[in-house]
Amino acid sequence: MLDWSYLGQLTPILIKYLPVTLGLTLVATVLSLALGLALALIKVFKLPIANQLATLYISFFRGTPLLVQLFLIYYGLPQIFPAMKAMTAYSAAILGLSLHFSAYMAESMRGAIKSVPSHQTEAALSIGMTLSQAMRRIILPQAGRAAVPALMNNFIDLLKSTSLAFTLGVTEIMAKAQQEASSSFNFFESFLAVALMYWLMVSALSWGQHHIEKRLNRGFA
Amino acid sequence: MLDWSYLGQLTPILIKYLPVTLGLTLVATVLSLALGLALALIKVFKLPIANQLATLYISFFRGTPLLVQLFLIYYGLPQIFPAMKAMTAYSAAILGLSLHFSAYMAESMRGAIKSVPSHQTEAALSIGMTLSQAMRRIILPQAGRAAVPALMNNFIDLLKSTSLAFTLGVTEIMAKAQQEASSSFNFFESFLAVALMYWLMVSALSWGQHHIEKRLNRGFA
Amino acid sequence: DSTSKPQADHDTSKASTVQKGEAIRVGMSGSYFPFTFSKADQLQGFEIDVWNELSKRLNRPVEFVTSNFSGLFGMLEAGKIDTISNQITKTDNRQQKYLFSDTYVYDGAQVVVHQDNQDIHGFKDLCNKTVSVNLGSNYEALLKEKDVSKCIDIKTYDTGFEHDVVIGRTDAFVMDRNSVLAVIKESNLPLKLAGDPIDYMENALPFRKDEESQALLKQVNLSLSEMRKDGTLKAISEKWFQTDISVKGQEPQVADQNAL
Amino acid sequence: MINIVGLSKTFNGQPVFSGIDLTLDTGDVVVIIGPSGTGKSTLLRCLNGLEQADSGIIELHDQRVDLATADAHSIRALRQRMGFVFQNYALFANKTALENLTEGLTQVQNIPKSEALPIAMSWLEKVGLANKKDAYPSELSGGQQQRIGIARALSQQPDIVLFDEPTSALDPETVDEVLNLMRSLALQKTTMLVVTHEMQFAREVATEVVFLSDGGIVESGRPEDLFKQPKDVRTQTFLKRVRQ
Amino acid sequence: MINIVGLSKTFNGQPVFSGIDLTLDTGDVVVIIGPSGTGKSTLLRCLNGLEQADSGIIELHDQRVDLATADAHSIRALRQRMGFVFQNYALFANKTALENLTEGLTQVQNIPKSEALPIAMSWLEKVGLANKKDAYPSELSGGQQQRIGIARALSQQPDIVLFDEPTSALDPETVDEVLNLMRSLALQKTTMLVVTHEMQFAREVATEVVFLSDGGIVESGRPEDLFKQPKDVRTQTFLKRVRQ
Ligand SMILES: Nc1ncnc2c1ncn2[C@@H]1O[C@H](COP(=O)(O)OP(=O)(O)OP(=O)(O)O)[C@@H](O)[C@H]1O
Ligand SMILES: Nc1ncnc2c1ncn2[C@@H]1O[C@H](COP(=O)(O)OP(=O)(O)OP(=O)(O)O)[C@@H](O)[C@H]1O
Ligand SMILES: [Mg+2]
Ligand SMILES: [Mg+2]
Repeated sequence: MLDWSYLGQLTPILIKYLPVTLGLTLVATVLSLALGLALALIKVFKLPIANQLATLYISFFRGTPLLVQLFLIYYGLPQIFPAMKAMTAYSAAILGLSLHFSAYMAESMRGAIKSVPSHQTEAALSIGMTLSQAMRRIILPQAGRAAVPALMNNFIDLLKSTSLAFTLGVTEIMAKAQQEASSSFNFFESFLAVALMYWLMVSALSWGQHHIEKRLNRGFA
Repeated sequence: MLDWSYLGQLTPILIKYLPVTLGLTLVATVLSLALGLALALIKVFKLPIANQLATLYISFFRGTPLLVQLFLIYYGLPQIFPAMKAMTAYSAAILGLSLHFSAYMAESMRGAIKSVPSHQTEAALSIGMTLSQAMRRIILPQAGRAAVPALMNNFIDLLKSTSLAFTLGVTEIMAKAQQEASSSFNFFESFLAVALMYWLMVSALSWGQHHIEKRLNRGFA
Repeated sequence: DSTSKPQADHDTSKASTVQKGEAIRVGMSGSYFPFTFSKADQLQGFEIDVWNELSKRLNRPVEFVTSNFSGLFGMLEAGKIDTISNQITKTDNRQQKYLFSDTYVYDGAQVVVHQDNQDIHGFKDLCNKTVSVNLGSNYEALLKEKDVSKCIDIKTYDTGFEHDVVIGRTDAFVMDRNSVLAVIKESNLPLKLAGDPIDYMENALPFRKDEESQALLKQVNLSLSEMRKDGTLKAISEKWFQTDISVKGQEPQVADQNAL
Repeated sequence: MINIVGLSKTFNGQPVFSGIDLTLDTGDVVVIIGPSGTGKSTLLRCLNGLEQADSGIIELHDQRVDLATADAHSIRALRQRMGFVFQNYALFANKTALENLTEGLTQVQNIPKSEALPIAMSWLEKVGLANKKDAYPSELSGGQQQRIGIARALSQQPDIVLFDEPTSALDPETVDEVLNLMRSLALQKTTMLVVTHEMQFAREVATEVVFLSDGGIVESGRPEDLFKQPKDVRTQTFLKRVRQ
Repeated sequence: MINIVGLSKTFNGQPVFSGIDLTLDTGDVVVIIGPSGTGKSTLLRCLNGLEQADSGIIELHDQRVDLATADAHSIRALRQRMGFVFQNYALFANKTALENLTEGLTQVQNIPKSEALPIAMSWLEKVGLANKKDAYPSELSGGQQQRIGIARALSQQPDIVLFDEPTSALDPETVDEVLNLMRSLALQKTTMLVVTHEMQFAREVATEVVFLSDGGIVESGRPEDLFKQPKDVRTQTFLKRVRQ
């Protein structure tokens, strides 16, 4: 039923495009973690105006499909800001993924920070620490541990969402699978191969998460 | 800068396609809730073989992009099971969305069931209830309440994901926005309009969630 | 005429006269101006007119199914549609896999650049340039075949690539000449043709290689040649292109850009 | 008469206790004391079938249940004759005070709701909380919750009530409101098996005090004897540490 | 000498207490008792700046701080001279026992790590937990955690240590291990302000017992006087309820 020999030919071709998928994932993850942390802190400390803006930002990027955001960034924004014409599809994909997932990660991190009992902050203050010392040395390290499962889910969603980058013309594994399918007409095999590839990556990540959590959980029986 | 009159023409057109988006969302939500609950119960009770199968199922549907799953279901499966050729694009989109999000909802519900303290089950058993009575009358009602925030996130993700149905040829608001853009060349306006439409729906949902939670939280200070 | 209502299933437009028989399901992108596109929620264009006429002659209703271009061949393969009416070019590769109707449009693969572009005058100038094409279309294969020195940076898109050239993000795109002329005329986009078409193409309707399709294909071919004979095809063609794109001979020559 | 014979339990190969024998006559109040981690809770949980014992038999008047092998059905029958009061109250969080009591009556004993309601109300009155019948557990103080926990156990008309440290989660000021309720139950000849650290209560109310330690019953006896003249050195050390 | 003058606090317009005055000489052990919800914790938290008082001044030897208006800087200076021991220990969960002590020394007092370590170790030895220096809080029993909580407060060399019910989260058997430590601190003339329900401890160790209720200090005095002959009827009721 399945054309195994075609699967055999396709796999090495797809593997050649894996670095694009992984590159998008890694760069966007780093950016959205950084942006997400900033947003989370703004919301935790309820910084005057910034808090409202962060709420709006998070609401918009969580409230609209990534596909629409990618289109808006790549085709729409340059109509308004001509300077953005220089942006490559790859950069646009990274920008879109980062903005979108920073909103999700901000919520994950905010939840984690709030999950650290308030007496931990109070204990830090009671020995004379500043609020910023308390955050850096006591709260964030504990929140980091609590945030791992939720962030890992965001990370996995981000990895899977790189498959939308093909709509902007970035050739990653999903685009390649479609291109190959359109000339070979082996649709099922092509999509199966790309599904298995994602599944493998996600499974590897979940396995890694398990080990990270185990290590981080020392001291948190 | 923005072509407001075009936005004015486009909006009523998009609204005509809103029922497709909402229909997909509602039917898929009901199906994935039902399927997700079954999976969650299988995992909570660790039913022998079913437990392993459920784990595999959840891992696959969470581990691969929805886009790939939709392709596999609509274009791939009929190559293997000719009987599935009769499936319409709409059914395939619903099937794909339901399978995909049932995996997410199963995890949300499993987490919620596990969050009910074990002494609640023990108290129910101690007065002579069967395990199934304890589940139905004590655990699930409490878990239902605990599951609302996570399920609402899944629901919002599902709503946004209906925009992928266009890949199967279901014309919902996203598809219509693209088609209109192709003749008007007003890409920014088209995508903006569709973004706002999603944002509005998601905001309405979040508002609804807030009220549902308030009602459910009676008895859980 | 064609009307289009939002429906649970497909974006369908039915021929005006009620007809007996099972509907012919015709796949198209719905975003290929002026062949198939949506304006004020009306699916319209050259392909729509052709099929409404075919529907009358075959005495069978027709159902238009729109999907991302990248999904169309999957649908055909999976039996979700009976044919694709989206200016599909007959290629060797495709002909091995599918049955094609008689050619109903003659066209050229055209390099298109921004109006202000001064260095690209044809295929020969594409080396080291970024060229965009539609994902899943034949132009990607065509470019690769012609690009013997492998120096063209090809990008594949699902939608919106004309815009990328306008924005200046990519240097050129390759598309069929007929629709480019219509796009330039209708949209006022600052685009121009760069040199002669790099290839001449015959566009037709692909069908699956099975018995049922074979019967349908025969009927379609019959009706197409009738339409060609009685001038219907020419009329539809001139309605959208001011010229007859359905006959060989009339195939595009080097562009006279001042005429645009 | 309630007879417990040869009760043993191991966790992951580690024995918690073994060969425990205990006898209670109707109206007896047996208090179990002992160091933390000795298995006091585990003992009560095995009797109620919340943990499966490795061996052990319980005879509850006419019913005889092998705690190591009993099936779900006979465990359920046993539980209906045995009330359990939890350290953390464990009231059903999604039910009001009244519903916490009617739940067992209507769902387990299949009493029609119209009959169950007055029964439940009369128990709420007995623990002095009739006015809180529509309150949810989270709206009640710890002492009030525990009194309802006791009423829930009693409303099923059990032959014996097991108490696992019923006051140790309470505010110091509300401990007495629960102990006083238990005192009055004792006066009404309710058969009770109580794990507690409240030595004063044990001294006043217990018919027998059992000191559990190191995997078994070290000694037991009437409270006046055991508290004044503990025989075993372990009992002496323990009683000294838990100041009276 | 430590002087607290005119301390008042309201929550959402509801006064918790007002006009509290308290004086402690060096080496004094003042025990605050009172019903639940009276504001005992709030009082300590206001002194430490964890809650902002509505009015009130604290004089700590030479330093005078207006608790209602002080800026972050002077609150921080005050906290460095005041240890706080929490009911739930509140050890830093991401730090080992030793790091819980060095954290304040190196981060707040800017003592180099090489000097901070022996200081911290000496305090761990004083509370008898030198062998647990690398354990995380979750790996320690409640009593051990609280002893480290006390060591953490003391290692900053404060002028006074505030205790908020330091034993009420502990197992009955481990209460004494913490109370004994506090007894020895009293003998070493550590100035302490202690909220507790342990009347026996108050009777033995307190230089003064303060009964807080209904928004203010109802009465105070030497333990032998206050426990034997409480003047106010509210004190009498309270002492009867919390059995001694
Ligand atoms: N589910 C379990 N799995 C493994 N070990 C357990 C389990 N439950 C209890 N134990 C162990 O069994 C022993 C007895 O525990 P148990 O809770 O019965 O003691 P206890 O006497 O009630 O103590 P406490 O006074 O602290 O309530 C302990 O060593 C405990 O760690
Ligand atoms: N952050 C807060 N916001 C509003 N009200 C509060 C807050 N903290 C405490 N209260 C209220 O202030 C009053 C005093 O509380 P506090 O915790 O100081 O009492 P307490 O004497 O320590 O009681 P306990 O013996 O139970 O510890 C209570 O009525 C409490 O509900
Ligand atoms: Mg116990
Ligand atoms: Mg308090």
